[in-house]
Amino acid sequence: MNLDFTSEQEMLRDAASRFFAKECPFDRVRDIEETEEGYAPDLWKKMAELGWQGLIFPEAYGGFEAGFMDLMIIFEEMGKTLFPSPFFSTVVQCGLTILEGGTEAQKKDLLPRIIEGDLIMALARLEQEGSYRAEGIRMEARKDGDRYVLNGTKLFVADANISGMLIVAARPEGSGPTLFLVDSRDPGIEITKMPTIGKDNTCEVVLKEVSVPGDSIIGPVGGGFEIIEAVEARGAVLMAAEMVGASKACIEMTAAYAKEREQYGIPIGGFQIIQHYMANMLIRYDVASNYLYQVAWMVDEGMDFETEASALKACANEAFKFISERAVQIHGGIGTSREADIGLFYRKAKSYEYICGDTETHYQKVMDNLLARGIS
Amino acid sequence: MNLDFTSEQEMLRDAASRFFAKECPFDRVRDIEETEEGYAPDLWKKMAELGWQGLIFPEAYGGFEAGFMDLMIIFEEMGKTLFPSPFFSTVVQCGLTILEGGTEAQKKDLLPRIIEGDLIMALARLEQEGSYRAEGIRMEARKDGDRYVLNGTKLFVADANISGMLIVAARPEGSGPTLFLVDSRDPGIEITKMPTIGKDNTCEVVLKEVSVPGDSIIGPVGGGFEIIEAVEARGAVLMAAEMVGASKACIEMTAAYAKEREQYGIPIGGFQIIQHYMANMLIRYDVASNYLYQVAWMVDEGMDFETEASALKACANEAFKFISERAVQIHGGIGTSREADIGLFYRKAKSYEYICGDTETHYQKVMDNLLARGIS
Amino acid sequence: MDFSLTEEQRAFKSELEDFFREEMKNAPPCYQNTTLIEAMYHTDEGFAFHRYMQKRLAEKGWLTMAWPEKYGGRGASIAEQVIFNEVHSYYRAPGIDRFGVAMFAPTVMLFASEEQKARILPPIARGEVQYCQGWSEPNAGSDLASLSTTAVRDGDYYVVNGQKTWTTAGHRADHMFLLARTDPSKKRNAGLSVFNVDMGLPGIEVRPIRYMNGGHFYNEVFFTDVKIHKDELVGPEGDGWKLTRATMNFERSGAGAYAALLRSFEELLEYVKGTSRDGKPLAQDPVVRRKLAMIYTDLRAGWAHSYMIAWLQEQGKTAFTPAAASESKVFATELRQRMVNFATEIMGPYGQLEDSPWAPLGGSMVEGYQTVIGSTIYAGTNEIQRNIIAWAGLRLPRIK
Amino acid sequence: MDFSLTEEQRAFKSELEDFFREEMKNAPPCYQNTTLIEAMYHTDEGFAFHRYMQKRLAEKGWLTMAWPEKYGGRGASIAEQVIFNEVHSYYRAPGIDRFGVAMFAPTVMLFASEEQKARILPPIARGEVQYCQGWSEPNAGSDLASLSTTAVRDGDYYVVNGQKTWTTAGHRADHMFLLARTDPSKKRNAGLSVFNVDMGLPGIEVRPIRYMNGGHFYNEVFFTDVKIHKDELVGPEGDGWKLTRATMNFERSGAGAYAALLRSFEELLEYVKGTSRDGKPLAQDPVVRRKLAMIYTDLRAGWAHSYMIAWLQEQGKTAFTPAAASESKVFATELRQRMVNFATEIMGPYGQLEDSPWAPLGGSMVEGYQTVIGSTIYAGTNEIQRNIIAWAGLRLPRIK
Repeated sequence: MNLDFTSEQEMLRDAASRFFAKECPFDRVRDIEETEEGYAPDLWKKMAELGWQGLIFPEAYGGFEAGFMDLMIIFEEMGKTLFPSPFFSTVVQCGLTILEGGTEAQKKDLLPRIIEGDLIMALARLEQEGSYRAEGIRMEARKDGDRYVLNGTKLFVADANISGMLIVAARPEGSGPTLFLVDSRDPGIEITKMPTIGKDNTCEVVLKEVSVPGDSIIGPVGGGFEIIEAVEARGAVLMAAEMVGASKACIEMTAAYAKEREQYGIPIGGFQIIQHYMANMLIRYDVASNYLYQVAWMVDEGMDFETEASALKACANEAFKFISERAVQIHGGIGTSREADIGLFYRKAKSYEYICGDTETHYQKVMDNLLARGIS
Repeated sequence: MNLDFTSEQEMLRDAASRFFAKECPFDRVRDIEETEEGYAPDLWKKMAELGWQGLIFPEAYGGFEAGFMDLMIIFEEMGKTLFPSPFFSTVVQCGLTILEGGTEAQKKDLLPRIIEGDLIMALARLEQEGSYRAEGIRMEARKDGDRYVLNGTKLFVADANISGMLIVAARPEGSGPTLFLVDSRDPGIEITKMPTIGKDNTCEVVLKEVSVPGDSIIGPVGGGFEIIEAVEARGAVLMAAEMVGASKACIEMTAAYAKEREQYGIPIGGFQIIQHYMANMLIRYDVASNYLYQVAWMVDEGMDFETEASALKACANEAFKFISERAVQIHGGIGTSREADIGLFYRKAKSYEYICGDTETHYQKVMDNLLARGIS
Repeated sequence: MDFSLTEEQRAFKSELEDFFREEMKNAPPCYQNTTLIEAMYHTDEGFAFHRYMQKRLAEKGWLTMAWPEKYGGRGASIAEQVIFNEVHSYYRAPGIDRFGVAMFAPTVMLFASEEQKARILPPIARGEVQYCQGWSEPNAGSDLASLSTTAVRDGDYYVVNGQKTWTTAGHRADHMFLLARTDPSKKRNAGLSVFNVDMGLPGIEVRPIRYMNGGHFYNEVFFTDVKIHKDELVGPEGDGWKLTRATMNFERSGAGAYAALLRSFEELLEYVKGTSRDGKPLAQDPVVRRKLAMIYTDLRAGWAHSYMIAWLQEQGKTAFTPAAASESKVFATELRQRMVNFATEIMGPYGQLEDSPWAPLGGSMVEGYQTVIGSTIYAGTNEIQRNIIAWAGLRLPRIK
Repeated sequence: MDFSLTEEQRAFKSELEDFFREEMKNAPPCYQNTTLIEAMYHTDEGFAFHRYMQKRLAEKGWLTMAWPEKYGGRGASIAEQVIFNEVHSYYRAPGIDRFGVAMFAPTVMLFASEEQKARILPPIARGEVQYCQGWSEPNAGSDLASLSTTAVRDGDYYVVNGQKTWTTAGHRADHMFLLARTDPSKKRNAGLSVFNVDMGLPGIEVRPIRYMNGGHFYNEVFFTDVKIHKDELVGPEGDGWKLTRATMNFERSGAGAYAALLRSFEELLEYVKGTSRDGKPLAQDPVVRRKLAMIYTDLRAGWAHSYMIAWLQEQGKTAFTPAAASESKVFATELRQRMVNFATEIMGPYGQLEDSPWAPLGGSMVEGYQTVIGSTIYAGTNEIQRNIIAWAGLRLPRIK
């Protein structure tokens, strides 16, 4: 057992921490929230120069073959400043999908562009019902010679509005969900931002007679959902990392505020009720963060981590909501204003909850797995 | 609107309060818990002399035709001292069932004996699955000429061990649940106490070839569950009353303790966290108690109160568990001992939860009703 | 014990229901999708409708119905006020400037000169003015007595310098009732005075504070050498703290909050009946059902409790009400918090959507997720309320 | 970062598992149905099995494995201790008298004379004695320093008068380590001393305190003119408070608590798989499933946290551990509380049944409902723990 990070990992964390804090302080986060593109192209490029988009990918495609734990560290640090970027959609939701299921040609074409920061991608999988299950994917892919024609509406597609390529889950006649690579600029595609509490790039994507060649399929026909699930299990861990990082920031900011803000002649952090609120916050953070590290380790070890990924995402969802809510409450009035950094966290907690599966979905998954496979 | 109790009701409450406090202090409650019969025959008789068993019944059978609110007051006061008696099983579960569905002959035979304190009765309805629903009643009643023969096991039958008569729910061939009057001393009946956290008279009742005449049926053949439901709706309100009364006692005892017990040189009630614990307890009590009064008023008004009865039982279940648990926590070590009065409440909270339907059963009932009938 | 309304009360309720149902058909959409405070003060359109309703309520005699007859009110009973507040809240109607009608007017009636009464009260009663409250400061939140805005006498004027914050409707208000320190040598709650301030005076600057969802109803108000005529001093100089305690027999049961919650709950119930996921209506999902049943239960229980507060208040048993009103505030705000949490969970990914064609219930639940946390903070944080409950309701010792 | 065990550690774990699985086959049923503390001390049969296991563990060298080699231990690493505690807890095994092995022995090693060490430690190491702790008094619970039992020097003896309470295993113990006031002129934590007391001395009376479920593990211990020889004074007179702070490098991660929770969770999972209600296995009821998933999640998360505590402790980074150990105590005890609540709810009316043929899981969940509230109180109430977390973990100010 060795629960220290390696010195390389500490350096990576340190670099990421300094980068996000310097390049994207909370004022900038708020500014980016107000823009149509919802991210900072200059910082996206700088991150690519630092090699972070390529961290997890094989050297063969221009990546660095770093461990999952390294990627986790980036996400934790992004969480601390709520850095807005298409990192999750592009690198995780799409990049890992291509790595997992793509042909060699697809990998060679797309991964280097992702790694260089030249290509943003978005995964279009949810539909009108908002179900995270395979049954929720109903869009049909009509066979048309060697090609497929897609029609229908995808919802809650992160970063579609700034993407160059989409991965769209649809069903060829008689088949299960299948993944299609689609050019975002296809004239049959209309992309509209959906306004969310997270003020992020959540989009509606309407496809009308969008025709794609047969070789745009990623993985086997009808095998798309298995790929989605495999990638989303890792995605859930990384979203948890982002929430864990954000939770830590909430606690630090709130503890600092509670020591400084005085009412009735003492710092409010001296009141027992505030102390107990903060003790509860710290407990929830500490258990969630150490669980995160353990599950990330399981991923790197190649262990079966699916049950744990679901439990972890549920744990982080609830911890971040709890912690950010208490944080605003302790900040009092000032915490509710648009100017307050802490309010950013409270809003993001609600939107992160839905990415890669909400709490209820994951609780039911945990039980499906425990009953089917037993306790690991 | 007039939310005062009448002066007659105040007198009744006062009489009940003094009776239970004087006749059955907590030491006696603990002593009774250790006895096989689990109640105090002398007090049962005294209560009958005070007329309380007859409060709700028509004068024609020797009762006083008082309102439901009056009966509620008795239950609230019983709750404050956790008075152990077969009042609920005999008067409510069985007495009201007879009143609701019995023949004139049955009423004339049984109600006066209940009112006089000469007959204790028990309702045998739950079976092996522990389901509160009609489907949970599977015991068969075999037709044998004019008679019915009962075989099977009933569980969680309150006060069967001290009863003279039972009401047993069973299914004649091809019919729904039907209620049978059965003599508890029938040689085919074996009654065993089941040890519970409430240390009460919860019993297993095994029936072997118990033959009863056709006129022992209460209400229509196959119509037993409707009677059970109608009576249990009122029963749920009265159990809520008992829990509300008990919750009040918890708060009073705990507030007194918190003012008296000193640690670190001040009464523990001076610590902000104890103050907030107790504020939460008081809030839960106050909302539950006023809800109780409103629902009891609905019963007396003849309004449709079924949804509210379920919501109220769920509310009181959870409030009493919450309040009694916090009460023990505030008492600290002393609260966990068998000698401590407050621990009695903590144990009873868990056992009262199951009487007339547990919280989950009632939540689902609330929704069944809201969806079927709308919001009243 | 009798919870029923008299025939007269039922008729009054039914009149109110007809009135608000009709009037609210003309309300701008913000009254459906956003919290009332934001609907009233954020957009010009929303504010205009509030002003319109103010006049309509004044015409009907409902604006000041709780005022004594002497001042043009009709001394409505607590029960009548509860009925009005319930229907008004259920329909999410504006038209009440509570700063003028319910907070400043009682102070004026009790402490102001006859001249001031004649000048200040009629425009409020006619629904012609909007007030705002000048109490909180950056360093005086829960601990109001530590405020530091000064009003220094100079001839016929007081010269005011300082800053107020969390000033609801400050950008819409014609007047502010200001609490300022007239005697800087005194500490805490001594040496404070109350002024009726024209918001148009030179030296007053109002800056918006955006709420986290972007809504504009709070403001900072800066005073730089603002000259306020001595005739605007209300009550004796230095008695301001006493004046902040002035209240009238307004109902404080919180019943209106439950009526508003019921409206939201009804909408949520319709939503789960009409929405399917994974081939099944949400109304059949046991986890969803459990969440709704919990809300319904607490809603009914809290509401019953609020009636008891109203009843005791009507009986003049006010000794009980300080703790009970705090209980009602805590329970109702935290119940709404549970409701918006459950609602946004039940909606799945739709739970994050703000007002837009995709948003269930016009995005009102996710709006509620943001605004509800204000409600557990403002008007006495729920922490302070719990202290009060422990002290006043349970007589637990107050240790300094 | 690496959570895996070395090959040696895996072998150790597997040896322990084989050992406890075998040995626990002979355990009386109380070890299945009641909490460990009750199983060990309530019945003669249970206590006899504890004594038997004490000797077995001593034989194996596991009883004192965390002791320094100098005193016959083997200075086991934190990791080894964690492994032992997990397996020991998972199998609900007795055999550890923590009062002797883990609490008094370190005090003796650090502060006692050579003569005392030679006399006191070997019987503990051989598993031949049972100790109890003489600290708490009726008016000294959370606030231990306010204790009032006196030990007055009289020639070669100290004469002890007073009362101790919550004395776990007092009725089973051969010895007590007693904290008493040797200098009554001093207040609070000054003037206290520690004694090694033979429980058979005249003037000592042990009276049972029954736990709310009837279990007997706590006691009151009364001292009436009890003469304790001065050789039994451990450490300098008046330094007793310092001695109560003596600890060794025992693991304090709480990992064992999670192993015990896992065992209960596994049993609960089997129960819901094997039990039907309304024609459906409980394992298919979404509300039941949700409750179990919540428990599983917290169990895994808390357990991971406990490993981090162990790791930091192993690294000697003890600055972190005071708050973290408090966190682990709070989280694990309150998680068990949630679990027994959920379990008894899931069982429907069966949730109220104590050990009997009808009781699911031998009534262990309803037993847990009663005993768990002790765990949130004893060994530092969870309120005190939260204060410590705020002070030590977050450096929030400690206001007197």
